[in-house]
Order: sequence, then C-alpha cells, then structure tokens
Amino acid sequence: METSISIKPVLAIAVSAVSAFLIAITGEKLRNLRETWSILASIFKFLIVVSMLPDILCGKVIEYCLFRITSELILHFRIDALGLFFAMTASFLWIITSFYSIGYMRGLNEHKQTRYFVYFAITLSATMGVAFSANIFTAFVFYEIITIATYPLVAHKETEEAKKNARKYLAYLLSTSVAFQLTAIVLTYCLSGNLYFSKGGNLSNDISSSLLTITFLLYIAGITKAAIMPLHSWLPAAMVAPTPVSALLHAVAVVKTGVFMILRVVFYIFGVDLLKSLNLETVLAVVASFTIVAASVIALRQDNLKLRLAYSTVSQLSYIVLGAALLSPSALKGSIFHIIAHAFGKITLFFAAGAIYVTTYKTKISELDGIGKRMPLIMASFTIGALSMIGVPPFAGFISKWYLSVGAIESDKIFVLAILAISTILNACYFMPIVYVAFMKKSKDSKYNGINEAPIFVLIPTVLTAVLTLVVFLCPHPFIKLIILIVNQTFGG
Amino acid sequence: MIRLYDDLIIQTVCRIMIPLIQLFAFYVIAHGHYSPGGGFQGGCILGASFILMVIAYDINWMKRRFSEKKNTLLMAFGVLIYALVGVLCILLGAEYLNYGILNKIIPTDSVKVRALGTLIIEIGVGITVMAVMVSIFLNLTTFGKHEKGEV
Amino acid sequence: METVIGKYNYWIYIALMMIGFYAMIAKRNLVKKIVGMNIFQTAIILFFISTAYKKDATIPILIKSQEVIDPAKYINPLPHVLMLTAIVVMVSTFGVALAVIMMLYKQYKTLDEDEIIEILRKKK
Amino acid sequence: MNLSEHSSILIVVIPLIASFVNIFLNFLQRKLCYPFFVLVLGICVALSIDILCQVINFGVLRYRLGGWMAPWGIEYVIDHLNAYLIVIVSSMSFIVAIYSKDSVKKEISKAKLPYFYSTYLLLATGLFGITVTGDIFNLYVFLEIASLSAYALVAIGEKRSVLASFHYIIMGTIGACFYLLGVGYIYIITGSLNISDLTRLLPSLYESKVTLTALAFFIVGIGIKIALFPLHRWLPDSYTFAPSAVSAFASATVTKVGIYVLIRISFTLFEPKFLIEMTPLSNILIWWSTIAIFFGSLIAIGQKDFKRTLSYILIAEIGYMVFGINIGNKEGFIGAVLHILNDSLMIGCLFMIAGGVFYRIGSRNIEDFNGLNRNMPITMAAFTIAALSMIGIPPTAGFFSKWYLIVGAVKAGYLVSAVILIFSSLVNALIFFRILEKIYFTKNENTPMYNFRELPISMMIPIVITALAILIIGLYSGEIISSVIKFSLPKGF
Repeated sequence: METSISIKPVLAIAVSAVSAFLIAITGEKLRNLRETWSILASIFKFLIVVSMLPDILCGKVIEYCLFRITSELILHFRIDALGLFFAMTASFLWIITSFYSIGYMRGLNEHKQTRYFVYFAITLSATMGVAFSANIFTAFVFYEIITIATYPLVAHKETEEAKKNARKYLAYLLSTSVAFQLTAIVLTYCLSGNLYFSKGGNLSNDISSSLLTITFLLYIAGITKAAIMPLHSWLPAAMVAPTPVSALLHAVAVVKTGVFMILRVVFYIFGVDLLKSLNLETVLAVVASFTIVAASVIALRQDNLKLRLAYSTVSQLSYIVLGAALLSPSALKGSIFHIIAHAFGKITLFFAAGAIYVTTYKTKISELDGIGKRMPLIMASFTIGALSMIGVPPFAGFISKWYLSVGAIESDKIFVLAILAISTILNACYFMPIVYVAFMKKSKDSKYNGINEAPIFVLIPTVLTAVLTLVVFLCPHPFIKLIILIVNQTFGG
Repeated sequence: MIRLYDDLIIQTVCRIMIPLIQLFAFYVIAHGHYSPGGGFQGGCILGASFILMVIAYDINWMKRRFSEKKNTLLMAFGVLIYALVGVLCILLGAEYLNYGILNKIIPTDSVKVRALGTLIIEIGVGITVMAVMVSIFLNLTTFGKHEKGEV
Repeated sequence: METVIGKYNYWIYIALMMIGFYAMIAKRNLVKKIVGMNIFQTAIILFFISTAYKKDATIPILIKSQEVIDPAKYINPLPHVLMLTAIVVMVSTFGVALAVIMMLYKQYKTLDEDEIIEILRKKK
Repeated sequence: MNLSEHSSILIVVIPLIASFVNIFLNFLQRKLCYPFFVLVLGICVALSIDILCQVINFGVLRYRLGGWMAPWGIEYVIDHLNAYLIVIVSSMSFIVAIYSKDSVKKEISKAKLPYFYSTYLLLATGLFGITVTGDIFNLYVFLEIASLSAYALVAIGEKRSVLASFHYIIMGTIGACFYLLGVGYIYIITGSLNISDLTRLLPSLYESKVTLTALAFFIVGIGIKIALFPLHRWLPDSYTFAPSAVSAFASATVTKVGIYVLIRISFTLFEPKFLIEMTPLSNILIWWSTIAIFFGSLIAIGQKDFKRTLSYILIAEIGYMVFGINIGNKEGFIGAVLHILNDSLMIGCLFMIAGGVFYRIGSRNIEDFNGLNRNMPITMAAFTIAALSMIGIPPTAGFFSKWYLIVGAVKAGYLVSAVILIFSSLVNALIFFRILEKIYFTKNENTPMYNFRELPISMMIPIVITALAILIIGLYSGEIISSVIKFSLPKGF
C-alpha cells in the first residue's frame, strides 16, 4: 500500500478547533458572526476531508505523525478508506446540523449558545481525530476528548434533571473507558509491544487465549460509546441535550465513534483469523443480537419521542457491530453501509423530532395526534426516515440489511437472519404507530388547524436529509466503491 | 511576670557570676577547634548567662541592655558569618568551607588558616546558639507577649 | 545470658526508647508527650555514643609527642560529633514543640489533648 | 573562578543566607522582603536548571565540601535523579513564592510576613539539601531542617493548624528518629556514612541481620515522613489548616522529596536485588502502597472540605509512587519518577486553586463552589485541566505516569494493584466531576455574597503556569524519560 504524508488530517481536525476558539471570543453579542464561523468551519472541514478522497480511491494511505510523546505513545494519524468514510459522513452531516442548530437554538431562545457551539465544534474535531487515528492510543485520546466535550452539551439545560442525566452520561462513558478500555490498551501493549492498528491484526496467536479473551471483552465493555447492552443506558440519558446534539452526536458522531472503534479493534487489533480461532466473534454476535432485539422491545414502551429514537439507535448500532462480528466481507459491507444509512435516517428522525418541539413544544408521542396535517413536510421526512430504519426498499436502510443478510448466510450464522427479521418487525412496530397517529388521527386541540411548519432553518435540513436517504438508495455506487475498497483493505483481498 | 521580688543575695551573686560565666563561654567557643568545646557549647553557656540575668532581675531590666531586636539580628548574624565564610572560600576559588584557601587574604600558612577558619565558624555558631537560647526562653516565659511589650 | 548482660547498652537504649515512645503515644498531656519525645531522642543518642565506646580507650585528642597512633587506644569520635548535631536538632525540635504548646495553651487554656478535642468538637 | 562548578552547594547556601538576610531586611526596609524572597528563589531555579544541564552534558557531579576527600568529608553527589528533583523543587518553590504574595495577606499578620518568608526559604534549603547530599547523616540533618520549618509554617495557619502542627511534630520526630536509628545501624556495621562508599561496602553484609534492621528503620521512618497510608495521620490536618501557600508548597515538594529519599535508600544505598529478591520488603511495600491507594481514594470521597479531599488524594498519589518504585521493572520506575513531577504540578496547582477560592469566598467547603465559573473563569479552567490530569485523561500529564505505572503493574503480574490504580482514577473522576458540575452547571442562590472578580494577578499567574505545564509536560513526557529518567534507572532494571 502506498503511503503519502500530508498534513491534511491535522488541518481537518484543527479547523473546528480553531473555529471553537473563534466562536468563544466572538461571543453572544455578534451572534451572526459566531454562526458564520461555525458554518465556515463545517464547510472547510468537509472540503478538506473530501480532498483526501482521490488519493484514498487510488489505494493510497495518508499518514501524518503529529507528536511522539514516548516511544510507544505516539499521536499518529493514518487515513485509510474506512477512516475517511466515517470522517466524510460525520463532517458532511455537520454542515447540515450547523444550519439546523442555528434554527433550533434561536427558535427556542436557548441560553449559553456560545458554549453550545464551542463544544459542538470541539466534539467534531475529536471525532475526526478518532476517524484518522493510526493507533489505539490516539483513538483513546480523542475518545476521551469527545466524552468530556459532550458533557457540557448534555448538561446544557442546567436543570436538576439535565445534571443528573449528564452525571450518568459521564459516569458511564468515563468510568468504562478508564476502567476497561485503558486496561485493554495496557494489555494490548504488554502482549504485542505496540499499539498500532495493523492489517490482519496486531496481536498474534501465540499468546495465551484467556488473556486475549479478557482483552477483547475489556475492549467491548470499554468502548461504551457503541451502546452495546448492558452498558447502553447513557444514551437515553443523553437525550436531555438539545435536539441537534442528539441528532448529530448521539445518532452519528459520538455513537459511530464507538462503533468505528469496535470495527478497528475487531479487524485491526485482533484480526479475523485470531478472532475466529478464539471463537470470540460468536460472543460479540450474540451480544449484538441481544442488544438489537432487547433495545427494540424497550423502544416500544417509550412515550417520549426522543427516548424512543434513542433506543432505536441502541438497536441500530448493534447492526453495525453484528456486521463486524460476522467477519465476512459482505457483512462488513452491510455494516459499513449501515453507518451512512443509519446516519442519514436517524438524523432525519431527530431533526423531525426537534422540529416538532420547536414549533409545538411537544415531546410525547401521545400528543402527536394529527401533527402530520400541521407539519406535512416534517412528518413526510419523518416517515421516510422511519421507513429507511425499518429497511423498506426505496430507502438506504434496505441496502445495508441486504448485505447483512448475505453476510449472515456467508458465515453460516443463520440465527442472525432470524434476528434481522424479528428486528425489522419490531422496528415497524415502534415507528409506524407514530406515522399513523400523525397523519390519520385528528388533532385534539382545535386551536391550530392550518399548516404551521417549523422555522426555515429547521425545515430545510430535515427535508434535505430525508431526500438524501432516498438518494443514497438510488445511486449507492460511489459509496459502494469506497466500501469495496474498505473491505479489500480489511480482508486483504 | 517573672519578677516576684528582689533578692539581694541572688542579685549580687549573679552580678559577680555573669561576667565569669560569659568569660568561660568565650573560652569554650575560642577553644572549640582544637580541644573539647565549640560554638554550640559555648553559645549555650553564653545564653545561660543572659537567662540568669532575667531570672535574677527581670525581663525589662535585661531588655534595656539587650533588646529583642538585637537578639533577632544576632541570631541571623551568626548563621550569616558561617554561610558567608563558606561563600568567601568559593569566591577565592576553592570548595565551599575549604578554609585552606583563606591564606590568600590572611597571611599565615594554610594549616593554621584552617584552624582560624574553624574559629570564625565557631564564633558564628556561638552567637546564633546564644541568641536562639535567649529567644526560646523569652518566648516561653512570657507566652510570646514580650514582642508586643505587654510584660 | 551473654546477649543480655554483654549488650546491656542496647537493652537500656531499647527500654528508654520504649518509655519515650509510650509517652508520646499514650499520654494525653501535651507536655508529657514532649517529655516522651525527649526521652526517645536521648535513647538514640545513648545508642550512638555507646557504639563508639572501646574498652580501655581514651578521648581522641592527639598529643604531638606521640609518634605511633594506635586506633584501639582512642574511642571513635565520629558518633560523638554526629550526636552533637543530633542534639542541636533535638533542641530545635524541642523549642518548636514548646512554642506550639504555648500557642495551644493560649487558644484552649488547657494542655490536655482530650479536652482540646472536646472543645474543637463543640465548636463544630 | 567558575561559579557553575559550585552550583550544587550554592543552591543550598543561597536560600540559607537569604533566609537570614531577610531578617535584616525586615528591620531596614520591610518592603524589600518579598521581592528579595522571590528573587532568591528565581536564582535557585536558574541554578537548578544549570545543574540539570551539567548533569545531562557531563554526567554525575561530585562536590567535596571543605575540600575533604569523599568517605571522610561530606560529599554532594548529583546524578540525573537528583537534578530532576532539584528542578521540580526549585520551580515549585518559585511558583508558589509568587503565589504567596497576595495569598498570605489574609492568613498571616503583616508583622510576621518576613519571618514567613525566612521560614519558607529555610524549608527550601532543607529540601535542596536532602536532594543534593550524598551522605546519609547529612541527609538526616537536612530532613530535620525541612521538617522543622514545615512544622513552623503549618503552625502559622488558621486556629486549628496549631494542633495539627503539634501532631506533625510528634509524628515527624518519630520518623526522623527512626531514620537516625537506621543511620546508626548502618554506621555500626560499615563505619561509613557516605552513600557511594556504602554502596560498595554493603553487598558483602547483606546476610547480616543488622543490615536488615537498618533498612526496616529507614523504610518506616521515611514512610512516616511521606505519609504512607497507615502512617499518614499528620498529613490531612496539617495541609488542610496550613496557609494555602504552605499547603501548596509542602504538598508539591516535601512528600516528593521523601519519595526521592526512599528511592535512594532502596536502590542506591542497597542494590535493587536486595529489596526485590533477597528480602520480601519490596513485596510488602507493594501491598502496603496498594492499600494506601485504595484507602486514600476511598476516604477522599467522603470529605466535604476541599483541601482535606486533596490531602487524601495526595496520600493515594504517594501510594502510586511507592508502588511504582517497588514493582521492580523499568516501566514502574519510570512511571513513579514521572509521577513525582506530574503529581507535584497537579497537587500544587489544585492546592493553589483551593487557596484562591478561599481567598475570594472564605470557604473551603465543596458545597460553596456553586457557579464559581461565572466569577473566576480562568482559575476554573486551570482547575479543570488539573482535575482531568488527576483522573488521568490524555493528553494531560497525569495520564502518562499512570500509563507507565499500570503497564509496569501488568508486566510484573500485580493485576490486583493495577485494578486498584484504575479504581483510584475512577474515584478521582467521581470527586472532581462532582466539583466541576457545581462549578459549571449549578447556579449559586445567594448571589450578592458572590460579587467578586477573578483572583489577583499574582495568584493567577502561578495557577495558569502550572496548569499549562500540566498540558505541555504531558506531551513531552517521552523527552523527559529519554533525557533524564532513563539514566536514573537502578542497576538491573
């Protein structure tokens, strides 16, 4: 594999860090300028990330060694197709979310908006850092930065409830990462002598299998951001945050960071062969399957719209983990495609939920009767997002489910097919009632009758992501091309 | 506080004894570098003479002759003699406290100058010990009030 | 028997040290604690000095007329010198401790540790 | 005449002289006392850096006091470990000296200030002396100089500090006397007091019970001086009630120097194999320190007083260092020595902040920290950095020493201790995030009481410098290890 050295990854990370600084010194008085920084940074970041695409498509790898702290702890960036794919998804959606945030925060007249935008930008920086990291140490550093930078966002409302939930959020993420992930990293270092992600795995076969199993389980428990049960309950707790945070961070950037790191650990620390020989992939698959079903069942009972979406996220994230656990090329394809499919679908759903809140201050599903007539565009987008989540054909979610199913057959794990089927039904069960009450039922309060859409800054991003969900299904080739590259790089084909 | 009554016998005896005690103290200090004795022992004896003064007369009587400020300064001065002689050796180009080098400024041979250097140090130590002894005694007997002049 | 009588200096130092140690820990009166501290330190000085002792030896002051110096004839001067320093340290510690006790007495009007703690507890 | 030849003695003598010159200045021109005091410590910083450079360039420095040859006269020996310690002690004393300008005004009456400066300089003298000397009895003398000035400094704090100081005297004297007994036994058996001479003489006497007795006395004596867990009772009270500048200075340096003495005794005076292989001592110390870490952290949770919390955390941190020294491998030792630096920065910074908060609101109670961020944003930012470092979040300095300690523990097979180390990180996270939440997300109800601004500049600069140092030194840990710590590794590591 060719390697080219470029400072672009650092730039991509620095852009939003710089913007965070600019936002902080601009402050509340010049709010338009402040928001300009935010939007400019998001666009620049996306452009920088995309500019690396041609090199990656040629099969090159971009590297940059930022800082050698000690002989083994090195801040090192290396961008392969997988990292770039994740970075592109996150940075593209940041542009849309930036606009949405402006509409949402101003629409609700939220307090401390400057702090909000600052930490948002920092989180995105750190997300890029995880995507670009070349070793598990770099990933861990940025992982922790994400945890700490999102804490103020979750506690944003500063009410007792928000503080309580933020405490829970932090307790889960920080304690598991320090207790389990760090231990796992130490064990990795002690076992293999370095911390790099390398193709086909960093750890070798000749180490005692019980130690390897412990390390693997510690990783799975330590990367709590992937919200694998039973360490998932921080994610519903995080829903007290403003909706754009839930949308971008707790449906895309933060949780996908977790999933992304699990992919890295599975394929680049342990490697396919080692996992197969230890039979650990079955453990992961079973845990993920359990999460998929259990989270869906819990989602059925939630009346709060955002909470239902949160549990849906928990369930959907495990699709990606499951895809990784199957250790077959097609499953990995599905898994990676699901990163983008879920990103677009879930962000649409959250945007819609936020839009409803901004216009009507309603958060509960039982209050949504007839909302579809008031806000047809928003609810249409919501429907599209929901259908994509269920996996109905003209939307992106279908493709990932297809590949996952193929992968399940490829690797002889038929129970996965059953899980997928059950989960599809459950998805339909918890999403369709919302669509039903929104369009079919009559509104209870007759005060509002005509169309009363959300503010324009909120509306357009929602519709846009909904349309994109459709577009991804209709022309998936550019994505598939990149994904095939990823699969080739991972499996060495 | 200390002074309960004047006792003629004690005061007279002290009047005779104190100069003798002090003379002996100086003797002990001055012989420290080649026979038993030295700055610490001599300083203690010297300090004892002042303490005797306080016991026999009273604190104010003693402080008129030997004020607290002077005592504090002496305390610092003694240590400074010690430290500065050491630094002087450095300035003259030898190691710290290597008195041999002092023959550059004191015209004797380097063996004798060593003894002389030790003597200077002992004097410094003696002064400090004396001052510290007096200071501890004054502070303890007056509950630290003498600084404010409450005695 | 040899270990008891032949090394009596060690036994004495240990006994003294334990007396001091006991006073430092168990006595509730602060002055008694300090007295214990002094006994403790004195025990150590005794220990050092006794190690320097040699039978039939004299103080280590050389007389010029002596040509040959027999080390066995003189006791070891170094522990004495060390202990001189240790005494200085001891006196300083004693001074500081006494000053602290004075301050305590001024504050609480008592030197009994239990009573002081009782006063502190009441204040809370 | 070349002054830099003499820097190893000058660094002891200059603060000593200055301490007494200060008393003269008090009578001549009182205003000059403070500038003179800071100037002297500034000179010490310069000297210490000069010493470090000399050691790095030319190797071990030896200085014969009074021109006497080594085993007879007192010799000052400075190798990499000493030089490293001297730089830490001198820079912390300088930084806290700047800090003390405004901080002590509220705590000490004006007439006593020059004496405070003098005692402070004496404490510095003692600490420098301990680090430079190569003679175990001379070390005792300096140990007592440092301790005596520390007793006095503690006693000038608030009312309750006097009793704390008394307990400190009793405990400290026992510790020093035990050390002296150790010296006695060593002298009986070898007839020498010079460390390098003893290193040569002792190996043939390892079988002797006297040697073992001496070592036991040394370790218990130093254990009291560094407040290793069951011997720690003097520390929390002393550091809580002492003036804030004294707590900051003493916590950052006194215990660290004690750790240094422990390293010297265990690995220079004796050979590493004596402690590790021939006696069970290092094993005992490992479990002892593990218990110290556990209980220090546990007790710290329950404290309401911020300075007391820090004191107990300090006790746990001392456990870290003792643990790292005794594991008996390279990583553990590096971690411990690195932690000396990191911990003195972190704990110094936190104590200074505690003093700063006390300066403004007159309380050390954690409950009163509500909403401080509004009034003192910069101080609180520094607090955040120090807190993150305490928890061990990369890229702050605290992470790197903890990393080495944990790697060392795992490599040596002390898994329980590794778990306890991580547990203590989690406890720190609990403690500090509880405070951070109060600072950033809780509004204070009684606002009029809190109408104040940031700290005065003389208190702010030291806090900011240490906080930045925590960030920067973390990144240069590798540099520090390869240029300094690597050379101070004991034989056979």
